[in-house]
Amino acid sequence: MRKIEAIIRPTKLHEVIEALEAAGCESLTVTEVKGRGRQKGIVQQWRGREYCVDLLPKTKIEIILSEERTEEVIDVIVKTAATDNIGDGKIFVYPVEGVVRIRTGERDGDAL
Amino acid sequence: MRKIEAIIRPTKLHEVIEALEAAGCESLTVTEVKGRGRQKGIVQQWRGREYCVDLLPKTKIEIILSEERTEEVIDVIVKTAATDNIGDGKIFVYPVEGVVRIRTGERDGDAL
Amino acid sequence: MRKIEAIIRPTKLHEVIEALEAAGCESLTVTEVKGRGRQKGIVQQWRGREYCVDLLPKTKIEIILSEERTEEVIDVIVKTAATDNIGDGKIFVYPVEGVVRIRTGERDGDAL
Amino acid sequence: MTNKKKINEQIKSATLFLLVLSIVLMAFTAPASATTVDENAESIDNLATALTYVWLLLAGALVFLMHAGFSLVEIGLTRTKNTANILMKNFMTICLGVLVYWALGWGIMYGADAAGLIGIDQFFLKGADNAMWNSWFFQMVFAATGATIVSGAMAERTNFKAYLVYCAVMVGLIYPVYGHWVWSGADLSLLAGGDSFIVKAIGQGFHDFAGSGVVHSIGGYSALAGVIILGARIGKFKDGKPIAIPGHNLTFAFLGTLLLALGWIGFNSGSTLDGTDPFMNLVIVNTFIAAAASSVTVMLITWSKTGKPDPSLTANGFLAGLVAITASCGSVENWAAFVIGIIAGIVVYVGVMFNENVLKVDDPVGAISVHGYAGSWGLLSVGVFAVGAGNGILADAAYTAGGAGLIYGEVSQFLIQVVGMLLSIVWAFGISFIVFKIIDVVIGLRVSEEDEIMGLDMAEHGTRAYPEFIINK
Amino acid sequence: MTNKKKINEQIKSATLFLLVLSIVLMAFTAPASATTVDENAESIDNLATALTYVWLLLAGALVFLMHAGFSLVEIGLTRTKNTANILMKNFMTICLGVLVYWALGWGIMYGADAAGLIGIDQFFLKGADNAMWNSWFFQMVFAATGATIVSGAMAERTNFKAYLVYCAVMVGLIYPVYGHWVWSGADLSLLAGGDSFIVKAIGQGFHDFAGSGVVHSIGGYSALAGVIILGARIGKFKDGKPIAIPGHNLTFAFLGTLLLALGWIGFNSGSTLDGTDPFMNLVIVNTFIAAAASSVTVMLITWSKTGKPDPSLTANGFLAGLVAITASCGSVENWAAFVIGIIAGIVVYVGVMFNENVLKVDDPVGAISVHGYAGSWGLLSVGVFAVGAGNGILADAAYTAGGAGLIYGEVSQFLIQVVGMLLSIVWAFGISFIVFKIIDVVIGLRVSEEDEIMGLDMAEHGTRAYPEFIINK
Amino acid sequence: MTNKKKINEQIKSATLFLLVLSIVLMAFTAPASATTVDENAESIDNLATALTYVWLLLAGALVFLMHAGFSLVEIGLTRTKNTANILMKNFMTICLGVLVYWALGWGIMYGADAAGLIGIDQFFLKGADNAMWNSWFFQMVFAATGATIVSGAMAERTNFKAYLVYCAVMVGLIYPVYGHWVWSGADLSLLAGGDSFIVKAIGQGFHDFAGSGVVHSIGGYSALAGVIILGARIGKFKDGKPIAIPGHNLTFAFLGTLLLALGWIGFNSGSTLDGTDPFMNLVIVNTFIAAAASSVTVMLITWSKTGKPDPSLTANGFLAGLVAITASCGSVENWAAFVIGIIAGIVVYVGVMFNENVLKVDDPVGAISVHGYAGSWGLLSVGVFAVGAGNGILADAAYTAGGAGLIYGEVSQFLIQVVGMLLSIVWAFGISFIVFKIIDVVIGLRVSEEDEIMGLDMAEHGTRAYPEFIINK
Ligand SMILES: Nc1ncnc2c1ncn2[C@@H]1O[C@H](COP(=O)(O)OP(=O)(O)O)[C@@H](O)[C@H]1O
Ligand SMILES: Nc1ncnc2c1ncn2[C@@H]1O[C@H](COP(=O)(O)OP(=O)(O)O)[C@@H](O)[C@H]1O
Ligand SMILES: Nc1ncnc2c1ncn2[C@@H]1O[C@H](COP(=O)(O)OP(=O)(O)O)[C@@H](O)[C@H]1O
Repeated sequence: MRKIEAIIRPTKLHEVIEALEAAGCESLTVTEVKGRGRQKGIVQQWRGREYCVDLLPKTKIEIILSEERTEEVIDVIVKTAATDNIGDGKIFVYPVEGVVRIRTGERDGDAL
Repeated sequence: MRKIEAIIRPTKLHEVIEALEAAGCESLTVTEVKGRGRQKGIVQQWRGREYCVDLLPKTKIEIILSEERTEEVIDVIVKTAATDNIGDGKIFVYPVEGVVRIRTGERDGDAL
Repeated sequence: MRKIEAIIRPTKLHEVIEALEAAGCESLTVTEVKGRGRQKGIVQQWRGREYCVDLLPKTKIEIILSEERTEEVIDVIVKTAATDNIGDGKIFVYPVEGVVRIRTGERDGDAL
Repeated sequence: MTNKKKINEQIKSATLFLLVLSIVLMAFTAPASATTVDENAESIDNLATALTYVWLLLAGALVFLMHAGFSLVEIGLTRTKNTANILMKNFMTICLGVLVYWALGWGIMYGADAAGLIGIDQFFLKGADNAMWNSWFFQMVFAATGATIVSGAMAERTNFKAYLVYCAVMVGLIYPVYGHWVWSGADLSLLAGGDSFIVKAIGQGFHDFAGSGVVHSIGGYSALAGVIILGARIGKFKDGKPIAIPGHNLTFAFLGTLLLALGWIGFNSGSTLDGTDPFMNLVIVNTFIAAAASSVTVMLITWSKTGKPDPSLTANGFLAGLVAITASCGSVENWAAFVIGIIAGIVVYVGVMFNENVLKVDDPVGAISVHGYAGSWGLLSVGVFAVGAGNGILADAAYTAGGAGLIYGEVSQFLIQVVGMLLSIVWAFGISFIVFKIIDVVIGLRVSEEDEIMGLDMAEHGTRAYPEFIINK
Repeated sequence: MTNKKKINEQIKSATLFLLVLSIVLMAFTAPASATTVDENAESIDNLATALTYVWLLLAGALVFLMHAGFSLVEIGLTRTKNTANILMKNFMTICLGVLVYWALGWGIMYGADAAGLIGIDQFFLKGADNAMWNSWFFQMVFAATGATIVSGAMAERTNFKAYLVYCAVMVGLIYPVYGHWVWSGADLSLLAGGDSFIVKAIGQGFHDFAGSGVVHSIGGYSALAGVIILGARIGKFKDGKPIAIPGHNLTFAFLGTLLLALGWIGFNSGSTLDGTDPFMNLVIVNTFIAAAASSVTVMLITWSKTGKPDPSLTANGFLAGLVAITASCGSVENWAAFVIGIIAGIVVYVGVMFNENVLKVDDPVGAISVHGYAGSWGLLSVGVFAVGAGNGILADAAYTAGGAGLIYGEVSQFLIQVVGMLLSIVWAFGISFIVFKIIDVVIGLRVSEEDEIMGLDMAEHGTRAYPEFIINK
Repeated sequence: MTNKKKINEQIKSATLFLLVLSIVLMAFTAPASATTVDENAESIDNLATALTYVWLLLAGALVFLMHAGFSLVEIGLTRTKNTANILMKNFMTICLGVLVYWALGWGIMYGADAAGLIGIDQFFLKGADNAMWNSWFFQMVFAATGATIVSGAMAERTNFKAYLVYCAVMVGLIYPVYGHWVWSGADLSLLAGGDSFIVKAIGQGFHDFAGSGVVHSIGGYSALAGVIILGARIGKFKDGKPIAIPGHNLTFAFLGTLLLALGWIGFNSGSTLDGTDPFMNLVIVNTFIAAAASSVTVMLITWSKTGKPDPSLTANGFLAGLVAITASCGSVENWAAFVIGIIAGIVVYVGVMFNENVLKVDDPVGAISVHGYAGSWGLLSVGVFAVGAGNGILADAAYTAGGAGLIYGEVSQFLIQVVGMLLSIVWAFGISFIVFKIIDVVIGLRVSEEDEIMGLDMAEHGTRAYPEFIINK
């Protein structure tokens, strides 16, 4: 099993979720995060004084899925989340050693 | 070392924490997340119009612990977090390569 | 590739980010979390009655980086985030299997 | 004709001429001015009436704003998941307050008296004139207050429909009946009428200037009945020990308290019911001295108990001072207001702790203590500190407690205050207990455990108050 | 000298002495009192004027607070990312309102009449005296309201600069022109002047007591023009179906509604424009009965439609009741206010659904429905329920609808109300459509898609309203 | 008896009869009406007094609400972690304000004069009558304002206990002493009394209508002393360069500003201290014109400087306009108010930048600039633009600046304004500097670094203002 962790633009969240749903990938977890990468911070102002917020709001989507489906899902995310502008985000893939469904106690494959 | 990541109902958080404490597992990190799995979204209304919020609030608990303790802790969580209703959540297990205690710089086993 | 996950004091965030930047490590993701470890909860009061909040606010920094840079970055974090008091936090290291840059679809090394 | 006669004639005619002239001159000046003087007097009367109209409308406007104050205090001291529900409850309290007090409540409170117990006409403001509309508005904004107090104590677990029904009963019956006993002005009215057997027996009428009893005690002890039947919120007591359940927004709680304090200016000084009554000034000075003293007292108590001054209880302290002085503000000297305030602060703190530790009832906003216990103290305080009609600074006052208080060596005012206070408890607690029991059986007073955990906003209204903010449950 | 002569002299001198004495005495008493009587009469007049000054200043103060109410309602029903922008828009509405109504608006509304269409002097309050300053303040706080209504409907996507320009045009021209037709008091004034051809033709003057038309319809239909040109917010319609975009803070929405209700006390009862007019009391009673009835009606409708009573629409319902009764509150009986309120509740609910489902316009706060549709109903309600000048409870009223309503069998008042209502729609919608079009071409009415998604706070002001809170987009 | 004698007798008796009759008739008409006329005159006087009572109570109510406004502005412009502490500070400012101004402040300000410097009786309102209670309430709500201003500037780092002590000194001593010099009405009172050596020397009394100096300058320059001793918040300056520390809630900041503006209606027009003074209308018109002009000015400045109109500074601009016109609102023409407002806007913007860039002092809410600098400008503005007593639009005014301003070619009023302004700075800054130093030594003015980073809510009150919201530190 793998965990796909995609850091995307908050405004893209619903589009990505819909695309994932269409691709049969319904289960996921979403977290509001802030981040920085290539994208420079945004200049804000407060009482006439400018300051730079260098952590931009981003949204993290986590999906645990079987190895086989990994590439397909990555493609879906890349396609829907990209705007071709700096700040589109990244996808990270991690190994997962096990899954348990809390309700039933089922393990691994069955639990996904 | 392993990382246990449990996505549970927010209302179960305190029960789970207490049970973990009783089981000698005091250290953990908690994040508010939203997610969807088997559980359908909830219908809300706004100005007389219904709409479906398909991401439900969930709570993520992360525990880094030694391999041996993993099963025991999973059991504790499954037992206290289950309500037998859809939406109880899942537990994921990941490999961990190292730990450092920031205060002291201690590593791995000592740092846990 | 590795993922460094540092749980630090919220008040140390900006110092750590600056130090990381100085060390050439610009990309990262930040999440507000709550946690407990060695540090006891803080006593609060409400309407003249004391109660203990045992989850303290912490900040999680996630950095995905190449294996070689891992140690160096851990050192930077340990140095800037430590106050020598209980509650300074921990750093966890995880294996990463792949990275994709959403904007371009680039993979792995190129994507970092 | 003799010379003498002629001269006599001349004298007579001269006299007559002068007489007529005199009268004509009089008619030209005095009677003309007499008319104008009367017209002026009438204009002055009209103007005095107009001033009272303006005064009561504006005082009523301030009291109206208290509903915003109650909402904010209640919201501030409870959790986000019940916010929309609390807003709706308090908002509907106003709406039902207007309609029910129009249809029923006013008539029961101020309609023609029946046996000193209840009013029986003027429903739907039948036969109203300008003066009655004026009074109605001011009384109406008071009336809904009682229900709002109850709403606060029962927050976070009460069924919305059940509350609406109770609210209508409160405004239409519970509040106006006791109000009739005290404020109707009927000769027989149970607690204050000159022909009431109680008043005759004790020899002094009950004095509750702006409603420590009529409004606050009634609300507070009704709330007590409610929370007893309702039970505590899930998680409030653990092994019998009270657990803190922090509210979600202290800014709202304090803003609400300040709006309530503002409203109290209308509440107390407006209760002179007369724009030309100069004693509204004493009333207001006493009001603020008591409130400030009470608030500082609570702050010092919490500071000494936990080492840190507690914000929400300190705010409650201000309100308790206001509630207590509400009965006595037109009857006591400034220093007495100060003492009344200090005692109110002690009462509210001890009351909150007593409710949680001893009675084990769960009142998230402290309403029972602030309105019930401090209200009772307010009623008694008249019997202790009143200067007495016609005495000292109140020599010219049109309306004040008739008898002097205990500290001046008189007892009868104190006695009637005790009776009135006990009656407010018995009536409010008793009738509300019955009404809540009936509602519980017919509708169900409490939401399901599931709904309570989910929060009433989602359960009752399918919505959330702050949908974009990430809430930490 | 003969005896007779001497006696005659004596009689004459005695008579003269008495005459003089009489007059002197008169002079000493009556004339003295005559002066004082006149002085008293003058003092009474001055005092009545002073009461009106105090009344209108305080009523104006309450109306001023409505701007806080509008801001909070608008903020509460929209998203966090546009909050600072909405605050700035509403705040600048006040600032521009003051300055533009001083420089231009007042003169156009109340300056010397030209052809019944427009006022043409008193710009910059030239030649003002105490009475005019008094009126100006009260009228000024009204004037800015129209623009605020438009601001609400166009929230979350309008260019800030474009809005400022529109706001100035609204306060300086659109509002005062229609206001001149109705409230200027000029003989020729289009809708209410005795010499206006319309009034002559129908035989009755248009009655809009406190501005269901002048303030609310004008605002509402201008808003309609605005949102049509502007288009819906991104994401509001999906495949032509309206999507819910929840607002971010129901507490603010309700607090705002309560502040608006408070302001309405000044708005409606202050519109007697006379501190000694006793009918301000009837006005206020009607105001609250209608509002409460409307709010309960909307709550029941939403409850029956979705199974759950909807908070924000219920709050809208209260406002719709207030808007509707604004025209008729000084002309109808209490029961009629109740009926007017119920219908207002239906109107606002149907209006909101109609706008979204049929017209497909996007009005985040329901301003078009609350102020436009309910305002139109308010104007008509005068023609339906008015008691008529000199009748029944309004026998002594100084200012009320001249003719009786349809239910009393009279038609002319209804006819002129229809005309006035239609004119308010035609004028407001028409002129605003043109103005918005021009602004759109010159400045650009809508922000870029990118800015809209980012939120106007960052795009227009480089700031966020709640920078420390984690927002869930 | 001769015939002649008899006739003489007859004439005499007829004359006597007529004389008596005359007098009796007089007594029956004129004297009767004379009594009533006098009674009427007395009733009119009483009514005028009653109107003043009502007016000052309601104006005082509006001013009271300013405390909510101050709290909200201060909270809105600071961080969540200090919110409960700010709420408590401002709330205690009211409570201590009431008690200390009752015990001490009023006596020092309005008690019998000693050497023009200080009042020395009427402590605890000894000997108060209705008029004095009325005045006390209105003055009391003003008094606590000064301390609140200081609280704002010193937010987020001041020890709670130290603030309470300072607050008591402010209300009991610092404010009333300067107030005595200006408003006590004593012949010798330093800045305004006819027998004061300063006034005699310059030939004109100092005019500060509603307190640009007495309230705002005193607060502002005391705040300056405070922040200098206290130092900047951790993180405010980095290498000497000011860093933005955004506040947490712009909605609260704007709501607070609107509540302050509302309160100013009571503040300025109530300062006529007479419900029958028709010039309260001019006062209010000037007040709003200046505020609007100032706000628009600041918006345009920030717009041109950073390309984006800044919300919180624009709100500050409105307040600066209000502060500046507070001294001159009863002395100038409308156009002058407009100019005064524009200059106030420039003053407050430059002041904020000057404080941060040059003085390097940290004033999170801009209090020093808004109340101190704009207050000084307000005092001077009287000397520049005053029409002068008895001139033009102010011909009949009972109370206005005695001399005309510089633009009318007179100098003496300007001179005394300069003196009064300088004295307000010297007194407020000097005495507060000393008091803060003493407090710093005895109690410690600033919290520990650790507590400041943790936030004063946890450190001082063991609580958080928004415990359920996830905060992004
Ligand atoms: N190496 C990394 N480690 C952790 N988070 C990262 C890393 N690189 C990018 N991110 C996250 O992804 C977000 C988008 O990255 P960015 O570099 O701005 O996108 P892009 O590469 O498309 O320009 C960042 O805000 C950050 O949250
Ligand atoms: N495959 C997955 N990847 C990521 N998160 C998941 C996955 N499956 C479940 N979750 C998380 O767990 C939560 C509960 O899952 P759900 O399927 O509703 O529980 P259950 O399986 O007990 O019915 C979801 O809301 C989501 O946050
Ligand atoms: N084993 C663990 N698993 C998950 N999170 C942990 C673990 N240990 C520590 N943490 C996180 O690190 C934070 C700081 O840990 P703590 O033990 O208080 O620091 P220290 O070891 O420096 O005293 C905790 O609040 C928690 O969020």
